[in-house]
Amino acid sequence: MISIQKQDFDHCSEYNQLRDNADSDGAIVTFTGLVRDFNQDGSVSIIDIEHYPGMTEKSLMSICSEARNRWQLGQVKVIHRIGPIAATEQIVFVGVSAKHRKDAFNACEFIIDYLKTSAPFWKQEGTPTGMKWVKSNTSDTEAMTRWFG
Amino acid sequence: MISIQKQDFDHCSEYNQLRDNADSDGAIVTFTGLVRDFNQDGSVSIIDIEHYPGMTEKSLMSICSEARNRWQLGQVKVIHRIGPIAATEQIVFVGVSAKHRKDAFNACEFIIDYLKTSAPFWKQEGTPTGMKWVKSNTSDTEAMTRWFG
Amino acid sequence: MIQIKFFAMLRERIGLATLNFEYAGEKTVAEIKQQLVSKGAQWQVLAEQEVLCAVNQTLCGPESKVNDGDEIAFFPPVTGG
Amino acid sequence: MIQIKFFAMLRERIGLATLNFEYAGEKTVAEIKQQLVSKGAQWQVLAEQEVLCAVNQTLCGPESKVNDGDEIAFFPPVTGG
Repeated sequence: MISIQKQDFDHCSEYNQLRDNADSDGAIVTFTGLVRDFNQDGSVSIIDIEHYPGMTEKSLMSICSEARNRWQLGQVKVIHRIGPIAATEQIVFVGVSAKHRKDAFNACEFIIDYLKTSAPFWKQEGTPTGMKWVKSNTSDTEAMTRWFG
Repeated sequence: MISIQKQDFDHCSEYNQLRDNADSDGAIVTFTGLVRDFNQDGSVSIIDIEHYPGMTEKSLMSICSEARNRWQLGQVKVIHRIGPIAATEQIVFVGVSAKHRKDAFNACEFIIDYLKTSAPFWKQEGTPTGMKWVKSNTSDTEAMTRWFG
Repeated sequence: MIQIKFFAMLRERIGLATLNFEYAGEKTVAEIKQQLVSKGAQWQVLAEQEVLCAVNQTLCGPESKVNDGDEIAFFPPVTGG
Repeated sequence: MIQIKFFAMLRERIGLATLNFEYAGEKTVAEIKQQLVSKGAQWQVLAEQEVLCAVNQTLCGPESKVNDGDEIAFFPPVTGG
Protein backbone atom coordinates (compact mmCIF):
# COMPACT_ATOMS: atom_id res chain seq x y z
CA MET A 1 0.00 0.00 0.00
CA ILE A 2 1.32 3.36 -1.15
CA SER A 3 0.20 6.82 -0.11
CA ILE A 4 1.47 10.15 -1.44
CA GLN A 5 -0.08 12.90 0.64
CA LYS A 6 0.24 16.49 1.78
CA GLN A 7 -1.06 15.94 5.29
CA ASP A 8 0.93 14.41 8.13
CA PHE A 9 0.45 10.73 8.99
CA ASP A 10 -0.30 9.08 12.31
CA HIS A 11 2.47 6.61 13.10
CA CYS A 12 0.31 5.04 15.77
CA SER A 13 -2.55 4.10 13.48
CA GLU A 14 -0.09 2.93 10.79
CA TYR A 15 1.53 0.56 13.29
CA ASN A 16 -1.85 -0.64 14.51
CA GLN A 17 -2.97 -1.42 10.97
CA LEU A 18 0.20 -3.40 10.31
CA ARG A 19 -0.33 -5.30 13.53
CA ASP A 20 -4.04 -5.95 13.02
CA ASN A 21 -3.23 -7.56 9.67
CA ALA A 22 -0.03 -9.27 10.78
CA ASP A 23 -1.74 -12.69 11.09
CA SER A 24 1.11 -15.12 11.66
CA ASP A 25 3.87 -12.54 11.32
CA GLY A 26 6.28 -12.38 14.23
CA ALA A 27 8.06 -9.15 13.34
CA ILE A 28 7.16 -5.56 12.49
CA VAL A 29 9.85 -3.08 11.46
CA THR A 30 9.08 0.59 10.87
CA PHE A 31 11.24 3.39 9.50
CA THR A 32 10.24 7.02 9.88
CA GLY A 33 12.15 9.89 8.30
CA LEU A 34 11.92 13.29 10.02
CA VAL A 35 12.90 16.71 8.69
CA ARG A 36 16.19 17.48 10.38
CA ASP A 37 16.63 20.98 11.72
CA PHE A 38 20.15 21.29 10.32
CA ASN A 39 22.06 20.40 7.19
CA GLN A 40 25.63 20.87 5.97
CA ASP A 41 25.04 24.59 5.36
CA GLY A 42 23.23 25.56 8.55
CA SER A 43 19.82 25.45 10.10
CA VAL A 44 16.69 24.42 8.22
CA SER A 45 13.23 25.70 9.12
CA ILE A 46 11.13 24.09 6.41
CA ILE A 47 11.39 21.87 3.36
CA ASP A 48 9.21 21.69 0.27
CA ILE A 49 8.83 18.49 -1.74
CA GLU A 50 7.94 18.34 -5.43
CA HIS A 51 7.14 15.05 -7.14
CA TYR A 52 6.16 13.58 -10.49
CA PRO A 53 2.51 12.53 -10.12
CA GLY A 54 1.90 9.15 -11.68
CA MET A 55 5.53 8.12 -11.89
CA THR A 56 5.85 8.44 -8.11
CA GLU A 57 3.15 5.87 -7.44
CA LYS A 58 4.42 3.61 -10.22
CA SER A 59 7.97 3.69 -8.90
CA LEU A 60 6.93 3.00 -5.28
CA MET A 61 4.72 0.10 -6.40
CA SER A 62 7.63 -1.33 -8.32
CA ILE A 63 9.97 -0.96 -5.31
CA CYS A 64 7.49 -2.77 -3.06
CA SER A 65 6.96 -5.60 -5.49
CA GLU A 66 10.74 -6.01 -5.86
CA ALA A 67 10.91 -6.28 -2.03
CA ARG A 68 8.17 -8.93 -2.10
CA ASN A 69 10.15 -10.87 -4.71
CA ARG A 70 13.21 -10.87 -2.51
CA TRP A 71 11.73 -11.61 0.91
CA GLN A 72 8.72 -13.32 2.45
CA LEU A 73 6.62 -10.39 3.66
CA GLY A 74 3.22 -9.83 5.23
CA GLN A 75 2.09 -6.20 5.15
CA VAL A 76 4.00 -3.41 3.41
CA LYS A 77 3.09 0.26 3.76
CA VAL A 78 4.86 3.30 2.31
CA ILE A 79 3.77 6.90 2.93
CA HIS A 80 5.59 9.91 1.47
CA ARG A 81 4.53 13.49 2.07
CA ILE A 82 4.71 16.26 -0.54
CA GLY A 83 4.52 20.04 -0.33
CA PRO A 84 5.83 22.17 2.54
CA ILE A 85 6.89 20.36 5.74
CA ALA A 86 8.30 22.04 8.85
CA ALA A 87 11.54 21.03 10.60
CA THR A 88 11.17 18.01 12.95
CA GLU A 89 7.96 16.87 11.19
CA GLN A 90 7.54 13.40 9.67
CA ILE A 91 8.31 13.06 5.92
CA VAL A 92 8.26 9.37 5.12
CA PHE A 93 7.11 6.08 6.64
CA VAL A 94 7.97 2.52 5.67
CA GLY A 95 6.36 -0.30 7.66
CA VAL A 96 6.83 -4.01 7.02
CA SER A 97 5.59 -7.13 8.78
CA ALA A 98 7.03 -10.59 8.17
CA LYS A 99 7.20 -14.05 9.70
CA HIS A 100 10.92 -13.58 10.34
CA ARG A 101 12.60 -10.42 11.56
CA LYS A 102 15.49 -10.59 9.10
CA ASP A 103 13.05 -10.32 6.18
CA ALA A 104 11.26 -7.38 7.80
CA PHE A 105 14.54 -5.51 8.45
CA ASN A 106 15.90 -6.18 4.97
CA ALA A 107 12.72 -5.19 3.17
CA CYS A 108 12.22 -2.01 5.20
CA GLU A 109 15.78 -0.81 4.62
CA PHE A 110 15.74 -1.86 0.96
CA ILE A 111 12.54 0.11 0.32
CA ILE A 112 13.82 3.34 1.85
CA ASP A 113 17.24 2.97 0.17
CA TYR A 114 15.59 2.34 -3.18
CA LEU A 115 13.07 5.17 -2.70
CA LYS A 116 15.90 7.62 -1.93
CA THR A 117 17.67 6.87 -5.21
CA SER A 118 14.85 6.20 -7.65
CA ALA A 119 11.46 7.61 -6.61
CA PRO A 120 10.85 11.00 -8.29
CA PHE A 121 10.80 13.40 -5.34
CA TRP A 122 12.85 16.61 -5.12
CA LYS A 123 13.41 18.52 -1.95
CA GLN A 124 14.04 22.21 -1.33
CA GLU A 125 15.27 23.43 2.02
CA GLY A 126 14.38 26.80 3.49
CA THR A 127 17.58 28.27 4.88
CA PRO A 128 18.32 31.75 6.24
CA THR A 129 19.30 32.70 2.66
CA GLY A 130 16.17 31.32 0.96
CA MET A 131 14.93 28.05 -0.56
CA LYS A 132 17.65 25.81 -1.97
CA TRP A 133 17.36 22.58 -3.95
CA VAL A 134 18.95 19.73 -2.03
CA LYS A 135 21.80 17.95 -3.82
CA SER A 136 21.63 14.19 -4.13
CA ASN A 137 23.72 12.25 -1.71
CA THR A 138 26.47 9.84 -2.72
CA SER A 139 25.95 7.85 0.50
CA ASP A 140 22.39 7.13 -0.70
CA THR A 141 23.74 5.79 -3.98
CA GLU A 142 26.20 3.62 -2.08
CA ALA A 143 23.41 2.34 0.19
CA MET A 144 21.48 1.34 -2.91
CA THR A 145 24.27 -0.40 -4.80
CA ARG A 146 24.80 -2.72 -1.83
CA TRP A 147 21.46 -4.41 -2.67
CA PHE A 148 22.65 -5.22 -6.18
CA GLY A 149 26.08 -6.67 -5.28
CA MET B 1 16.59 2.87 28.49
CA ILE B 2 15.68 -0.70 29.43
CA SER B 3 12.41 -2.06 30.72
CA ILE B 4 11.64 -5.64 31.79
CA GLN B 5 7.95 -5.87 32.50
CA LYS B 6 4.98 -8.20 32.78
CA GLN B 7 2.44 -5.80 31.31
CA ASP B 8 2.04 -5.03 27.62
CA PHE B 9 3.59 -1.87 26.18
CA ASP B 10 2.05 0.89 24.09
CA HIS B 11 3.95 1.13 20.79
CA CYS B 12 2.37 4.49 20.13
CA SER B 13 3.67 6.17 23.27
CA GLU B 14 7.09 4.52 22.81
CA TYR B 15 7.35 5.99 19.31
CA ASN B 16 6.17 9.39 20.52
CA GLN B 17 8.79 9.43 23.25
CA LEU B 18 11.53 8.59 20.77
CA ARG B 19 10.29 11.34 18.49
CA ASP B 20 9.89 13.97 21.21
CA ASN B 21 13.51 13.42 22.17
CA ALA B 22 14.85 12.97 18.67
CA ASP B 23 16.26 16.54 18.53
CA SER B 24 18.28 16.63 15.34
CA ASP B 25 17.78 12.96 14.49
CA GLY B 26 16.40 12.33 11.02
CA ALA B 27 15.55 8.64 11.40
CA ILE B 28 13.59 6.44 13.77
CA VAL B 29 13.60 2.65 13.36
CA THR B 30 11.45 0.37 15.50
CA PHE B 31 11.33 -3.40 15.77
CA THR B 32 8.44 -5.18 17.47
CA GLY B 33 8.36 -8.92 18.10
CA LEU B 34 4.94 -10.55 18.33
CA VAL B 35 4.02 -14.01 19.63
CA ARG B 36 3.38 -16.07 16.53
CA ASP B 37 0.34 -18.33 16.59
CA PHE B 38 2.26 -21.26 15.11
CA ASN B 39 5.65 -22.93 15.41
CA GLN B 40 7.32 -25.94 13.81
CA ASP B 41 5.22 -28.35 15.88
CA GLY B 42 1.80 -26.80 15.48
CA SER B 43 -0.32 -24.03 16.89
CA VAL B 44 0.67 -21.96 19.91
CA SER B 45 -1.90 -20.35 22.19
CA ILE B 46 0.38 -18.79 24.81
CA ILE B 47 4.02 -18.45 25.77
CA ASP B 48 5.63 -18.00 29.17
CA ILE B 49 8.95 -16.20 29.60
CA GLU B 50 11.35 -16.79 32.48
CA HIS B 51 14.38 -14.57 33.00
CA TYR B 52 17.36 -14.06 35.29
CA PRO B 53 16.59 -10.91 37.29
CA GLY B 54 19.66 -8.70 37.57
CA MET B 55 21.59 -10.34 34.77
CA THR B 56 18.84 -9.49 32.29
CA GLU B 57 19.12 -5.76 32.92
CA LYS B 58 22.93 -5.94 32.99
CA SER B 59 23.07 -7.78 29.70
CA LEU B 60 20.63 -5.42 27.93
CA MET B 61 22.55 -2.38 29.21
CA SER B 62 25.74 -3.87 27.87
CA ILE B 63 24.13 -4.59 24.46
CA CYS B 64 22.88 -0.99 24.21
CA SER B 65 26.22 0.48 25.14
CA GLU B 66 27.96 -1.73 22.58
CA ALA B 67 25.49 -0.36 19.98
CA ARG B 68 26.32 3.19 21.05
CA ASN B 69 30.03 2.40 20.64
CA ARG B 70 29.47 1.21 17.10
CA TRP B 71 27.04 3.83 15.74
CA GLN B 72 26.08 7.45 16.35
CA LEU B 73 22.69 7.15 18.04
CA GLY B 74 20.14 9.44 19.65
CA GLN B 75 17.54 7.61 21.73
CA VAL B 76 17.61 3.86 22.39
CA LYS B 77 14.74 2.00 24.06
CA VAL B 78 14.42 -1.74 24.75
CA ILE B 79 11.35 -3.35 26.35
CA HIS B 80 11.06 -7.09 26.98
CA ARG B 81 8.04 -8.71 28.56
CA ILE B 82 8.20 -11.64 31.00
CA GLY B 83 5.60 -14.11 32.30
CA PRO B 84 2.64 -15.43 30.30
CA ILE B 85 1.86 -13.74 26.95
CA ALA B 86 -0.96 -14.76 24.60
CA ALA B 87 -0.51 -15.50 20.87
CA THR B 88 -0.37 -12.36 18.64
CA GLU B 89 0.57 -10.15 21.62
CA GLN B 90 3.70 -7.98 21.67
CA ILE B 91 6.81 -9.49 23.35
CA VAL B 92 9.69 -7.17 22.64
CA PHE B 93 10.32 -3.63 21.39
CA VAL B 94 13.54 -2.03 20.18
CA GLY B 95 13.40 1.63 19.13
CA VAL B 96 16.36 3.71 17.95
CA SER B 97 16.69 7.26 16.68
CA ALA B 98 19.76 8.54 14.86
CA LYS B 99 20.93 11.36 12.63
CA HIS B 100 21.38 8.89 9.77
CA ARG B 101 19.05 6.04 8.88
CA LYS B 102 21.84 3.51 8.33
CA ASP B 103 22.95 3.88 11.95
CA ALA B 104 19.37 3.51 13.20
CA PHE B 105 18.77 0.34 11.12
CA ASN B 106 22.09 -1.21 12.10
CA ALA B 107 21.70 -0.50 15.81
CA CYS B 108 18.09 -1.72 15.96
CA GLU B 109 18.89 -5.00 14.22
CA PHE B 110 22.11 -5.48 16.19
CA ILE B 111 20.30 -5.03 19.51
CA ILE B 112 17.58 -7.59 18.73
CA ASP B 113 20.10 -10.07 17.25
CA TYR B 114 22.33 -9.70 20.31
CA LEU B 115 19.39 -9.93 22.73
CA LYS B 116 18.22 -13.17 21.08
CA THR B 117 21.56 -14.88 21.62
CA SER B 118 22.81 -13.45 24.92
CA ALA B 119 20.09 -11.95 27.13
CA PRO B 120 18.95 -14.50 29.76
CA PHE B 121 15.32 -15.13 28.75
CA TRP B 122 13.80 -18.58 28.25
CA LYS B 123 10.52 -19.21 26.53
CA GLN B 124 7.96 -21.98 26.95
CA GLU B 125 5.21 -22.45 24.41
CA GLY B 126 1.76 -23.72 25.29
CA THR B 127 0.86 -26.31 22.66
CA PRO B 128 -2.08 -28.73 22.49
CA THR B 129 0.15 -31.23 24.38
CA GLY B 130 1.23 -28.84 27.16
CA MET B 131 4.00 -26.31 27.86
CA LYS B 132 7.28 -26.97 26.04
CA TRP B 133 10.63 -25.22 26.37
CA VAL B 134 11.60 -23.59 23.10
CA LYS B 135 14.89 -24.75 21.60
CA SER B 136 17.44 -22.13 20.65
CA ASN B 137 17.63 -21.27 17.02
CA THR B 138 20.77 -21.67 14.90
CA SER B 139 19.58 -18.87 12.59
CA ASP B 140 19.74 -16.53 15.59
CA THR B 141 23.34 -17.55 16.24
CA GLU B 142 24.18 -16.95 12.60
CA ALA B 143 22.47 -13.54 12.71
CA MET B 144 24.67 -12.66 15.67
CA THR B 145 28.02 -13.85 14.33
CA ARG B 146 27.57 -11.57 11.30
CA TRP B 147 28.15 -8.57 13.61
CA PHE B 148 31.52 -9.94 14.70
CA GLY B 149 32.92 -10.76 11.27
CA MET C 1 3.71 14.35 -30.84
CA ILE C 2 5.46 13.60 -27.58
CA GLN C 3 4.99 15.34 -24.26
CA ILE C 4 8.13 16.38 -22.37
CA LYS C 5 8.01 17.24 -18.67
CA PHE C 6 10.60 19.00 -16.53
CA PHE C 7 10.87 18.90 -12.77
CA ALA C 8 12.48 20.71 -9.87
CA MET C 9 15.52 22.84 -10.70
CA LEU C 10 15.25 21.97 -14.42
CA ARG C 11 11.65 23.19 -14.50
CA GLU C 12 12.72 26.45 -12.84
CA ARG C 13 15.76 27.06 -15.02
CA ILE C 14 14.05 26.18 -18.29
CA GLY C 15 10.93 28.05 -17.24
CA LEU C 16 8.59 25.31 -18.46
CA ALA C 17 6.84 22.38 -16.79
CA THR C 18 5.53 20.73 -19.95
CA LEU C 19 6.39 20.95 -23.63
CA ASN C 20 4.46 19.37 -26.49
CA PHE C 21 7.01 18.43 -29.09
CA GLU C 22 6.38 17.58 -32.72
CA TYR C 23 7.91 14.19 -33.21
CA ALA C 24 8.22 11.54 -35.85
CA GLY C 25 10.86 8.92 -36.16
CA GLU C 26 13.08 6.91 -33.93
CA LYS C 27 15.25 9.17 -31.84
CA THR C 28 16.90 8.25 -28.57
CA VAL C 29 16.50 10.13 -25.29
CA ALA C 30 20.01 11.53 -25.75
CA GLU C 31 19.17 12.84 -29.21
CA ILE C 32 16.03 14.54 -27.98
CA LYS C 33 17.95 16.12 -25.15
CA GLN C 34 20.56 17.41 -27.63
CA GLN C 35 17.81 18.86 -29.80
CA LEU C 36 16.42 20.73 -26.77
CA VAL C 37 19.85 22.04 -25.78
CA SER C 38 20.26 23.55 -29.27
CA LYS C 39 17.07 25.61 -28.79
CA GLY C 40 18.77 28.36 -26.79
CA ALA C 41 20.36 29.70 -23.65
CA GLN C 42 17.88 28.59 -21.00
CA TRP C 43 18.13 24.98 -22.25
CA GLN C 44 21.86 24.70 -21.51
CA VAL C 45 21.05 23.46 -18.02
CA LEU C 46 20.18 20.10 -19.61
CA ALA C 47 23.78 19.73 -20.74
CA GLU C 48 25.49 21.32 -17.76
CA GLN C 49 24.49 18.98 -14.98
CA GLU C 50 23.46 15.42 -14.24
CA VAL C 51 20.01 14.86 -15.74
CA LEU C 52 17.87 11.75 -15.36
CA CYS C 53 15.23 10.74 -17.86
CA ALA C 54 12.01 8.74 -17.67
CA VAL C 55 10.06 7.43 -20.64
CA ASN C 56 6.43 6.68 -19.85
CA GLN C 57 7.19 7.14 -16.16
CA THR C 58 10.01 4.60 -16.00
CA LEU C 59 13.68 5.59 -15.54
CA CYS C 60 15.62 5.08 -18.79
CA GLY C 61 19.17 5.30 -20.02
CA PRO C 62 20.27 7.79 -22.75
CA GLU C 63 20.08 5.17 -25.52
CA SER C 64 16.40 4.36 -24.93
CA LYS C 65 14.22 4.80 -28.02
CA VAL C 66 11.36 7.28 -27.91
CA ASN C 67 8.15 6.53 -29.83
CA ASP C 68 5.42 8.87 -30.97
CA GLY C 69 2.92 9.36 -28.14
CA ASP C 70 5.44 8.73 -25.36
CA GLU C 71 5.65 10.82 -22.21
CA ILE C 72 9.24 11.90 -21.60
CA ALA C 73 10.55 13.57 -18.42
CA PHE C 74 13.87 15.18 -17.57
CA PHE C 75 14.80 15.88 -13.97
CA PRO C 76 17.72 16.16 -11.55
CA PRO C 77 18.83 13.20 -9.38
CA VAL C 78 16.03 12.52 -6.91
CA THR C 79 16.23 13.67 -3.29
CA GLY C 80 13.14 12.30 -1.53
CA GLY C 81 12.85 10.34 1.67
CA MET D 1 30.45 -20.00 50.01
CA ILE D 2 29.16 -19.46 46.49
CA GLN D 3 25.58 -19.24 45.33
CA ILE D 4 24.58 -21.31 42.29
CA LYS D 5 21.41 -20.57 40.34
CA PHE D 6 19.61 -22.72 37.78
CA PHE D 7 17.09 -21.53 35.20
CA ALA D 8 14.42 -22.84 32.87
CA MET D 9 14.64 -26.53 31.96
CA LEU D 10 17.73 -27.00 34.19
CA ARG D 11 15.85 -25.61 37.20
CA GLU D 12 12.96 -27.99 36.52
CA ARG D 13 15.08 -31.09 35.93
CA ILE D 14 17.40 -30.50 38.89
CA GLY D 15 14.48 -29.46 41.07
CA LEU D 16 16.32 -26.48 42.53
CA ALA D 17 16.44 -22.76 41.74
CA THR D 18 19.29 -21.88 44.08
CA LEU D 19 22.02 -23.82 45.83
CA ASN D 20 24.41 -22.48 48.44
CA PHE D 21 27.65 -24.29 47.94
CA GLU D 22 30.55 -24.57 50.36
CA TYR D 23 33.53 -23.36 48.46
CA ALA D 24 37.17 -22.58 48.99
CA GLY D 25 39.89 -22.58 46.41
CA GLU D 26 40.28 -21.79 42.78
CA LYS D 27 38.09 -24.01 40.71
CA THR D 28 36.89 -23.30 37.20
CA VAL D 29 33.28 -23.23 36.09
CA ALA D 30 33.83 -26.60 34.35
CA GLU D 31 35.17 -28.16 37.56
CA ILE D 32 32.22 -26.92 39.60
CA LYS D 33 29.83 -28.28 36.99
CA GLN D 34 31.60 -31.66 37.14
CA GLN D 35 31.34 -31.69 40.92
CA LEU D 36 27.57 -31.08 40.66
CA VAL D 37 27.14 -33.83 38.06
CA SER D 38 28.76 -36.32 40.46
CA LYS D 39 26.10 -35.57 43.12
CA GLY D 40 23.50 -37.89 41.62
CA ALA D 41 20.95 -38.74 38.96
CA GLN D 42 19.02 -35.50 38.68
CA TRP D 43 22.25 -33.59 38.09
CA GLN D 44 23.09 -35.50 34.89
CA VAL D 45 21.16 -32.93 32.86
CA LEU D 46 24.13 -30.59 33.33
CA ALA D 47 26.32 -33.01 31.37
CA GLU D 48 23.75 -34.17 28.84
CA GLN D 49 22.96 -30.96 27.03
CA GLU D 50 24.36 -27.58 26.08
CA VAL D 51 24.66 -25.52 29.26
CA LEU D 52 25.69 -21.87 29.47
CA CYS D 53 27.25 -20.33 32.55
CA ALA D 54 27.36 -16.85 34.03
CA VAL D 55 29.67 -15.71 36.81
CA ASN D 56 28.41 -12.62 38.62
CA GLN D 57 25.75 -12.16 35.94
CA THR D 58 28.15 -12.14 33.00
CA LEU D 59 28.38 -14.99 30.46
CA CYS D 60 31.59 -16.97 30.96
CA GLY D 61 33.47 -19.78 29.29
CA PRO D 62 34.17 -23.13 31.05
CA GLU D 63 37.71 -22.14 32.03
CA SER D 64 36.65 -19.04 34.00
CA LYS D 65 37.85 -19.03 37.61
CA VAL D 66 35.29 -18.90 40.39
CA ASN D 67 36.10 -17.01 43.59
CA ASP D 68 34.55 -17.30 47.02
CA GLY D 69 31.45 -15.10 47.20
CA ASP D 70 30.69 -15.30 43.47
CA GLU D 71 27.22 -15.82 42.06
CA ILE D 72 27.23 -18.63 39.48
CA ALA D 73 24.36 -19.54 37.17
CA PHE D 74 23.80 -22.47 34.84
CA PHE D 75 21.12 -22.31 32.15
CA PRO D 76 20.16 -23.55 28.67
CA PRO D 77 20.87 -21.45 25.57
CA VAL D 78 18.66 -18.37 25.75
CA THR D 79 15.43 -18.07 23.75
CA GLY D 80 14.10 -14.57 24.38
CA GLY D 81 12.98 -11.93 21.92
